Amino acid sequence: MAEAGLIDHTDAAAGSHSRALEGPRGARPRRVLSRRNIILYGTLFVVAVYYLLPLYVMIVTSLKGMPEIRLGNVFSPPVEITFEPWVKAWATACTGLNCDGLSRGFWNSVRITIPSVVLSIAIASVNGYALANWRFKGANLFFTILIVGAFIPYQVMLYPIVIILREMGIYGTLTGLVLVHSVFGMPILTLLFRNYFTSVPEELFKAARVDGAGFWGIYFKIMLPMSLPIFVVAMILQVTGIWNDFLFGVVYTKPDIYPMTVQLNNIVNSVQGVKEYNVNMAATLLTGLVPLVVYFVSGKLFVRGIAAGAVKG
Amino acid sequence: MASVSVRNLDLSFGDVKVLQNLNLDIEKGEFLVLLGSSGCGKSTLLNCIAGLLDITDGQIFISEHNVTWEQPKDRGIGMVFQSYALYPQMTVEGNLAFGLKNARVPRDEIKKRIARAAQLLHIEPLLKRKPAQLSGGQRQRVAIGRALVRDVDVFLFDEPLSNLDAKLRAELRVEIKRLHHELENTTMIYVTHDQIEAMTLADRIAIMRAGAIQQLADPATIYNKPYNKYVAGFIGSPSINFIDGTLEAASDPVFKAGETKVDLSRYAFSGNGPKPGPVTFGIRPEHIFMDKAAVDEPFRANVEVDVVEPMGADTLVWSKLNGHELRFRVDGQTPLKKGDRVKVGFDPARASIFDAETEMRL
Amino acid sequence: MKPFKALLTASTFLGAATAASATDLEVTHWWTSGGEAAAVAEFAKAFDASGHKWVDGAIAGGGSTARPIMISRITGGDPMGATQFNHGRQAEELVEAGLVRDLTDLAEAEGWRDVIAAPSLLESCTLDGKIYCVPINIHSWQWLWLSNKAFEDAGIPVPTNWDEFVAAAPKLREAGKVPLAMGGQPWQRKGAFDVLMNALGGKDLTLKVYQDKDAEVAAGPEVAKIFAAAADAREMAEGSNVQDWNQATNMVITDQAGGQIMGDWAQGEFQVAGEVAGEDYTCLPGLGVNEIISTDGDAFYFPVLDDEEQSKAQEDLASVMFNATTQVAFNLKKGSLPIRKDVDLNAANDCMKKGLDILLEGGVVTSVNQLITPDTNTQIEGLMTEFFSDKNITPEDAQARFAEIIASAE
Amino acid sequence: MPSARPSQLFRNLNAKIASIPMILTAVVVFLGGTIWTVVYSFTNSKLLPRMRWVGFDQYERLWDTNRWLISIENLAIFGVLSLIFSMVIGFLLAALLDQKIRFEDTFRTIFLYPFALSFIVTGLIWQWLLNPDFGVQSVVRSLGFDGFNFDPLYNADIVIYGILIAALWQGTGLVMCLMLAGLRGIDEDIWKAARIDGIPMWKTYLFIVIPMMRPVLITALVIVATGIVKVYDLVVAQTGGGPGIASEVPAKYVYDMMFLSQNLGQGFAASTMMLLTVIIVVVPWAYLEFGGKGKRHG
Repeated sequence: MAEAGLIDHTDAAAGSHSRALEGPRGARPRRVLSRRNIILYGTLFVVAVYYLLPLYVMIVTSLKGMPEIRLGNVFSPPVEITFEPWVKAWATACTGLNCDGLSRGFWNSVRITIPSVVLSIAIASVNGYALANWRFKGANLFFTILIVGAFIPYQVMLYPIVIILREMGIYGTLTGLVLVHSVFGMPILTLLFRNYFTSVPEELFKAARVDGAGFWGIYFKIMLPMSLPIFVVAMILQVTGIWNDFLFGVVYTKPDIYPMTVQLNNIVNSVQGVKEYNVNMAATLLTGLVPLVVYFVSGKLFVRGIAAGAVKG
Repeated sequence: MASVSVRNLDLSFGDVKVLQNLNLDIEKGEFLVLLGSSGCGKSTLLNCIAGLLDITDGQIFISEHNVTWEQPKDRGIGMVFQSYALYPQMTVEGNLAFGLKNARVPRDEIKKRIARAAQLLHIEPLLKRKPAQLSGGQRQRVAIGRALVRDVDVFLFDEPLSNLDAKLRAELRVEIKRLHHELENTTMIYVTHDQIEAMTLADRIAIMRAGAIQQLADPATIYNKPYNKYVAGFIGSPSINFIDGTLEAASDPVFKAGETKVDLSRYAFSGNGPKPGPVTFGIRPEHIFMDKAAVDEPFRANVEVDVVEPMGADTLVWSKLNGHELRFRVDGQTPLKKGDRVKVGFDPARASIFDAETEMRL
Repeated sequence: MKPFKALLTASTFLGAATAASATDLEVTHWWTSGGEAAAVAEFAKAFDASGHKWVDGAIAGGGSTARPIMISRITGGDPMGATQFNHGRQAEELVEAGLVRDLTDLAEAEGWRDVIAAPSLLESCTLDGKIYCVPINIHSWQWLWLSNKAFEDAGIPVPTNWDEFVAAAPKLREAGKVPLAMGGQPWQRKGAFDVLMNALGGKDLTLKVYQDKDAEVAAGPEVAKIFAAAADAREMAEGSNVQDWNQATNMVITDQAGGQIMGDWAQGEFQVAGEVAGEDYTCLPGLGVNEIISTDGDAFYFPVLDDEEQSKAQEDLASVMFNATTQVAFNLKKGSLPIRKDVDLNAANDCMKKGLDILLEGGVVTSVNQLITPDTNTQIEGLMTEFFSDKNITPEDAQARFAEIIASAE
Repeated sequence: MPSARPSQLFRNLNAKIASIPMILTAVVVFLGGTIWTVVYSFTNSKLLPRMRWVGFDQYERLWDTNRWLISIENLAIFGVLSLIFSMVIGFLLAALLDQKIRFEDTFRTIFLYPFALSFIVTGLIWQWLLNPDFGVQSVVRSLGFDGFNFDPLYNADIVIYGILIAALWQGTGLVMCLMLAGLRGIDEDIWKAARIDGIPMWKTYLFIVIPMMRPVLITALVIVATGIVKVYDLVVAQTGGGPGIASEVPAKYVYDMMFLSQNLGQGFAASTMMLLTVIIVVVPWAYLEFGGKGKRHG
């Protein structure tokens, strides 16, 4: 009844005023199913399906047994869920004589990724900072070479780098691989950091100089604490890139430090009889797990960081 | 004894010459304002003095030391920026202490200086806060405090009040002036484009244009005897009336523009006396009087009111004097409307006359 | 000093594979399919038994993935203990650059030359009179593998030669089978073409084209026949959407395809799948037309190492690989022929025995890989890949381009 | 007494020291490696680099090789299309996400996750999905559309589009993220002004917002373009260059020549051509963008 009373009240209120107040009043009505919303969410939904389909197929396939894969279509959910492909991919899949799956490569990948990410980001952030705030003669020339270098296909550089590493005496070592990753991560990361540091108000930098801070003082005490977002972006890009790397990992190291991707390639490409799609998919998912988790966890920071580093040029 | 001296300073970026052969001497304890519109090189000059820009040629002395090649931190200066430039991740206290820590000042000394600066600037309650938690005015106080704790002889201000709203700006302006009185021996160089700040704060003003100083003088001189037409037009709000015409000096010097003739026998010509030829005649709106007040003025004429702008305390009247635009100020209570014909008058002694070609004051 | 020392170690080692101090030796290869892995395990077992440790450095994806890695490591100054290469001219330059170990002393001490099945095998390891590699098996390309069941399904007898197979193709199609299984990788297509040339054109034609690089012959009517046969094969292979050779073999094993032209390594796959030669599948050497086989195969090279113990282990490994017992064990699993003529192969199946017989009768044609450079090889591979996947290319066009490549070959 | 004038070399000394890794990388690795490659492209090096001069022989052969020409053509088609599509789709997705929608985080994560996967993985998945025997085609056919044909990876005429589908799947998410960040950086007042002026939304995007996003567009362009030139893993994993040589790309030609054919000289010649193209396209832009004078002065 209270409701009815309320309606009466409004009616009465409306009636007591002149006719000029008729027409729209109050909040504009919002329809959930407006044409705009249908198109908007419809499009997003369709596109999302396109993006999710492969992941769905991978997961579904990795949970099926081989007979089911041969019979059913790729999109049907598993009739019988089995985790055996995952176990096999992780622990027992063979390459040549080694039958310990991906497990061996996982820790190698960690051992490669962490120092490479740290070193490449450290170098690139200092580069970006020097380029943005301490322009010295010739700096832009080197930077231009660096950016052009980003376009050179890695294959082209394989040989020269073998020679360089050999001359440095670090061919086939972890140090060598970390250096290679740092070198090839440098162009894009330096660009990102340079853009980011350029967007930091210059007066801040000037104030710090007047306050007597030097090159490193300003970097560590002023710039570094302000640049978390761009560091997150750099970290995500590098973790993904280095974790997924196959070429450098296989060419510049030796078997006892081969990264996980080499094992993945070995499992996926060593066909023993029939291709075991379920094991391949499980292996693929396992290998992609680390970067995927990084993305799912820090996706929001990623966009924010990009916004900070890439928007201003 | 000059506190800051700039000798024959040149600065160019590639082919672009930003500052040319600039000379400036600033006395100890003086408050000097660098005034000019944006792009005139005033901030650039300040940055050169601070050592934040490397100069192309010339010398800079601070407290008798040649600091031309010194790092900013070694020049004995403190600087306050337009955007405050507070280190966002440090507390107010951290911001104030940063420079001192870099200079390896002992801990108790840092504490003492921060306490004193905080007291001077009334920011004691804010010491533990981060810049993001402060209002604009508070931030700028902290920024000033950061210069203050350095205990230096020269303060550089780079448009410190431009980011604040009008009310705060007025408040802080007074505070800076008070600060200058309290720190007797401290030289302050202050960059602004706001002439009110310049007039109120400065011991001397340097008006800059296109990388060169147009006039360097105390505010009264700048206001009353502008060195050239640019300075005259730049200083004063509402701005000075300019009327183009000719100067005739057959007997007594007379300014002629169409039917208007102004007798200039009371005008104090500089140097060589009146030189006949085309000139620009300038008279400030506040030096023109109306009706009864105009009666005693040496020059009188009738004008027609065009636009009336009441501003409370006074009213700005736009009028036509024989076709020439003439603005003048009257009391806020004066009833006037468009089309009224009124009598106005002024004393030509208070006018400024500029050579039409060189734009120099005659 | 080095040869002397090598001689010393070789002589102390002779015969018995004991007494050596245990050393880890990394061996790289690209044997990762079922049969291959089982075969390489035999080497590892034998090497481990000699007191050393085989560190397996398998790199999947075939020679094209593995070879750059191996070459980079050797030239980069971080060589492995031993590495696989195919016979032929692949490693020539590494030898010339002094990066590969000279095995002549060991070979002489063990009398390799006396027991080798075909002299050409050691010749391809030899440069300037010195031996630089251990040949470990003989692979021949010239085999046609047929699924008995597939022909049964189509209601026709299993063909006994290429022409019958071509004639049977329409029936197979009707029965819903792909007549000829063929993987998409370039080397498989080029291999099939060479087999057609070996089998249908004969040894002389092969040598004229590939050894003498006679462009006129390459453009002539005899080779035109080969291209016509290749066009047949192209038609028959339509519908086999696989990449890897063993996937194609699997089509034959699972009776989805009538047959496959593939080297004898395919036999390993039949074996792993538990199929029996003669019952489940039929093998026709030389496509049943011209019973000759080539002496392709694998060899191991031993990069020069500084470490003395490792160098010694290398020698032990070379010796183990050449050893008669390991040869038998390895080649049975691998489905290839041993490189020694003094071994007993009773355990071998029908197909292997057929091959062995042909080999001993001297029905041998030099491997194409030994005649042309890898560069020419890939050029022809490119041509064949195009030809087999694009029906718009006529045999005549393809032959013209083939002749051009031969003319410019080194 | 003025302190000693710091020599030109020692000005910003710390900055220079800190930039040594960058300078070494630029000069030794990128410049040195490039020069080395160019020099050896004039030799007939086979398995190992050797100084045996043959002049322009390698280049003559390169431009005589059908496979190289097809590779170039493929790269051109792939490059242009993937630039256009990834930029357009990336922008459209970003614009959709910028409509203050619900579940923005979810959608964004969905669009971005493929970027976490390597090209090898991407190639494998899509090779499988596009396989006519059990992928999309067979599924659609099993739904009753018998005539449905979708086998891009087995049709030489359209195989490059099959690769494009996979490449876009992997890469547009990042472009979207960049664009989204760019859109978020646009002043709200611009939108208000456009609304009051009654400018339709698409026009606002096209004529006002996009021109304002120039820096972000450039960053996106650089990232996408570097990926295009280098495209290799994807092709190897998805088609191996097939069917036939229909999906060959220059980077694969280089790699195959160097390591499969053991013809380093030819591989280097092909790399040099790629470098030359890159330099012609990129250097003028890079110089304008980074080589000119700094933008900020006091």
